[in-house]
Amino acid sequence: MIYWNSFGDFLAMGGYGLYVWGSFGLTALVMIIEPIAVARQRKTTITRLKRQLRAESRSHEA
Amino acid sequence: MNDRFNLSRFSFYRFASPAIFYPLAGKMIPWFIAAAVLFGLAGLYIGMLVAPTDFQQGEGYRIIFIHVPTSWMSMFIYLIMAFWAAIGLAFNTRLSGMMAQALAPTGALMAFLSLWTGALWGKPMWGTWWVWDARLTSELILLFLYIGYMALTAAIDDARRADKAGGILLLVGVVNIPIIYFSVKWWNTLHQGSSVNLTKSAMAEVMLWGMLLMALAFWMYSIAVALTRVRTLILERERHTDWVKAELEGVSK
Amino acid sequence: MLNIVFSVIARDLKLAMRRQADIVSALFFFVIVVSLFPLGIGPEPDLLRQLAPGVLWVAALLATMLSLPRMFADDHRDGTLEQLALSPNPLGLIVTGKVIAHWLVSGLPLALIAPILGIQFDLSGDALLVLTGAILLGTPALSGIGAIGAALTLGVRGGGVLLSLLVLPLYIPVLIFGAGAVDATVSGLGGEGHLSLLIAMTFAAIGFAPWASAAALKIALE
Amino acid sequence: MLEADNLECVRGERRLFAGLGFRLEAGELLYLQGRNGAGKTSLLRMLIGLLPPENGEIRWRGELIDEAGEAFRADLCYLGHLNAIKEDLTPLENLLSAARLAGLTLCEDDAIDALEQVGLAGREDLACKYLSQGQKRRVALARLVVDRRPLWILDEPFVALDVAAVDWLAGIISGHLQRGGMAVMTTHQLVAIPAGTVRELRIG
Repeated sequence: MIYWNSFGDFLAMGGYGLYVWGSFGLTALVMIIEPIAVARQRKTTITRLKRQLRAESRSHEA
Repeated sequence: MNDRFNLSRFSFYRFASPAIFYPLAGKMIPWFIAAAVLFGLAGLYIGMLVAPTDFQQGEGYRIIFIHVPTSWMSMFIYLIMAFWAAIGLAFNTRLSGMMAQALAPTGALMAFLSLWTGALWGKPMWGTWWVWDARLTSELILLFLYIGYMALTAAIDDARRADKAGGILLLVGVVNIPIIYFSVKWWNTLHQGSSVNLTKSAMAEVMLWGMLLMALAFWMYSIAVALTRVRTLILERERHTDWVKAELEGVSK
Repeated sequence: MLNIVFSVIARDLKLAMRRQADIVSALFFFVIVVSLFPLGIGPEPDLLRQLAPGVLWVAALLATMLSLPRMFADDHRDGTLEQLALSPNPLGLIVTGKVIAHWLVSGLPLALIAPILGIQFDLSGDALLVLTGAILLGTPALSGIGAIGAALTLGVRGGGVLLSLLVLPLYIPVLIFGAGAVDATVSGLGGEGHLSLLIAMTFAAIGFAPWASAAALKIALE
Repeated sequence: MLEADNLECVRGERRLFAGLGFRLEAGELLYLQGRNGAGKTSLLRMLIGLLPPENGEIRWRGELIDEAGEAFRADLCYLGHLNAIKEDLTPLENLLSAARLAGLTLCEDDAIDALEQVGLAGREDLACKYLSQGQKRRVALARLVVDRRPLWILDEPFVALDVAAVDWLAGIISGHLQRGGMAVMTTHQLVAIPAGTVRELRIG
């Protein structure tokens, strides 16, 4: 079922290792970084909005 | 302040209302992530481990398992953004502009990945990182269009004006993409014989499956990321509504 | 209906004539950029002949870009744009007039001076003729597409740079067919096909762009 | 004839006003009052159709102004706080080209008359960049002298005018009202308009 004979063959990609893994590696990197960035942005936005909300309600009470 | 939501009784507007969409999107995101991982693993398994080598291109062809899905996504996402732009300009729904803005960075990344993988594929196949091939050139211009859209919406402070201006730009871009594609293609065939065609070799069924699964994985990934982004945008823009205030207090617990 | 187009053209031309320095400096920019290329590339006539169409066209794009930011900005600043938007005539027609006026003071002079610059690049008589024709037929599309960009970036910070970012990718088809027409003539293939495509694009741009620009202007006026 | 109903205005973060409405008949003048930033100019921009209201509707002769479109704009004369004159053109050229773009017929003699009325006699052929602020404002106001459209919307028309000019402008406006025109305007100084029904609306 599996096409490759050994792990070394798999890594070498028939001599195209640099190109194949360069493509997959960068794509994987992007697909890790982008979700992290999006999640972090969400978190910072929520904290900022909460702080604003608290400041607003305090100024209303005052 | 949120009495304007109650005005909309039609289901389309109801769906387009941020207050209803926000929790719905929140519930859907985990499923899209799971689907993306599942399809991705299956696609990688088939594409990287099971699929045989291509007799013309050797193992280097395996780049298409990323290159083709990212190219598709970069174009699809632009079309979807243009669709939301048209909806937003026609019906003045607030959610559509946010949708377009949430999709743009992912679309730009897809265009970038498509170019990157195209270059890495072209080097061993054509012996050069870059050729002024019609597809690569149009993809580059598509990346410029994405960057232009993001720069324009970022430069306009008022969110609603940014949505509308961005929407017009998207529609103008969508009209132009086919023109650009065909002009580049024509120019290219006049300058040099069209180079290697990616899909020339009849693709083995197993390769096709690998590619389709990968494309599905990229779809699900893009949806999940864009939905997360749109949820953040909704909170930001609707921060004065009561439901967002309640939502924020709920998060703090 | 056409009256309003002519009135706008007349007004913009009159204004441009009071500020001839702007027209002249854009033209001069075109001349200088084109003249710099042989200095950078070297004087071989064969090479220059090959590069001429592309160089002249890219310089024409950049020279057109120079005057774009001011297309609506002046009217916006002094409040005239509001009055234009409140005119009982469709804003799209008014913008059509402004686009035509913009072409008359930016594209037309470029086309008139291009053959002289073509001689610097050792172009043949035929090629010079096609070059002039191509710039004449293609630059209206540049003014039209540029109007969309100018309207979208109106009143936006960093508008000038943003404008080039938005507009230059959309200029690519015009560049390809404009330079292609001259290229084809130089290599003896005949540029008629390119020229007719340029005409088609110009008509499409003049027909479509003013309405997109009008929509963008209304957003800027909100 | 001009009706506004339940208007709401949101600018950026803030809601400037809501539930605002009025009705204006022929020969009536509406004074908009309110502190700075209350949304007077925003309301005017809504009335001329440049700023879509967050909520509510505006009707002209019973028709929504968006739908009336060109018919509404043909009845409308707007004078903003910007003069809308071209510095490079002379007062006469400015007046004539403004009229032409607004779709009005104005002959040169009438235009010269109007400029004379606003006290710019002898300066018809001097580029506007050489005029003082007050004189530039007068060039803009000269449009009102020849304007016969029924709805005038004026943003701070009395600013930068001397006492004599204020009286003169008040006369022009009352003439407009007497002819059955309508006017909506914002102002900081309350100027008595001799004719017509004057109503006031306070915002914010």
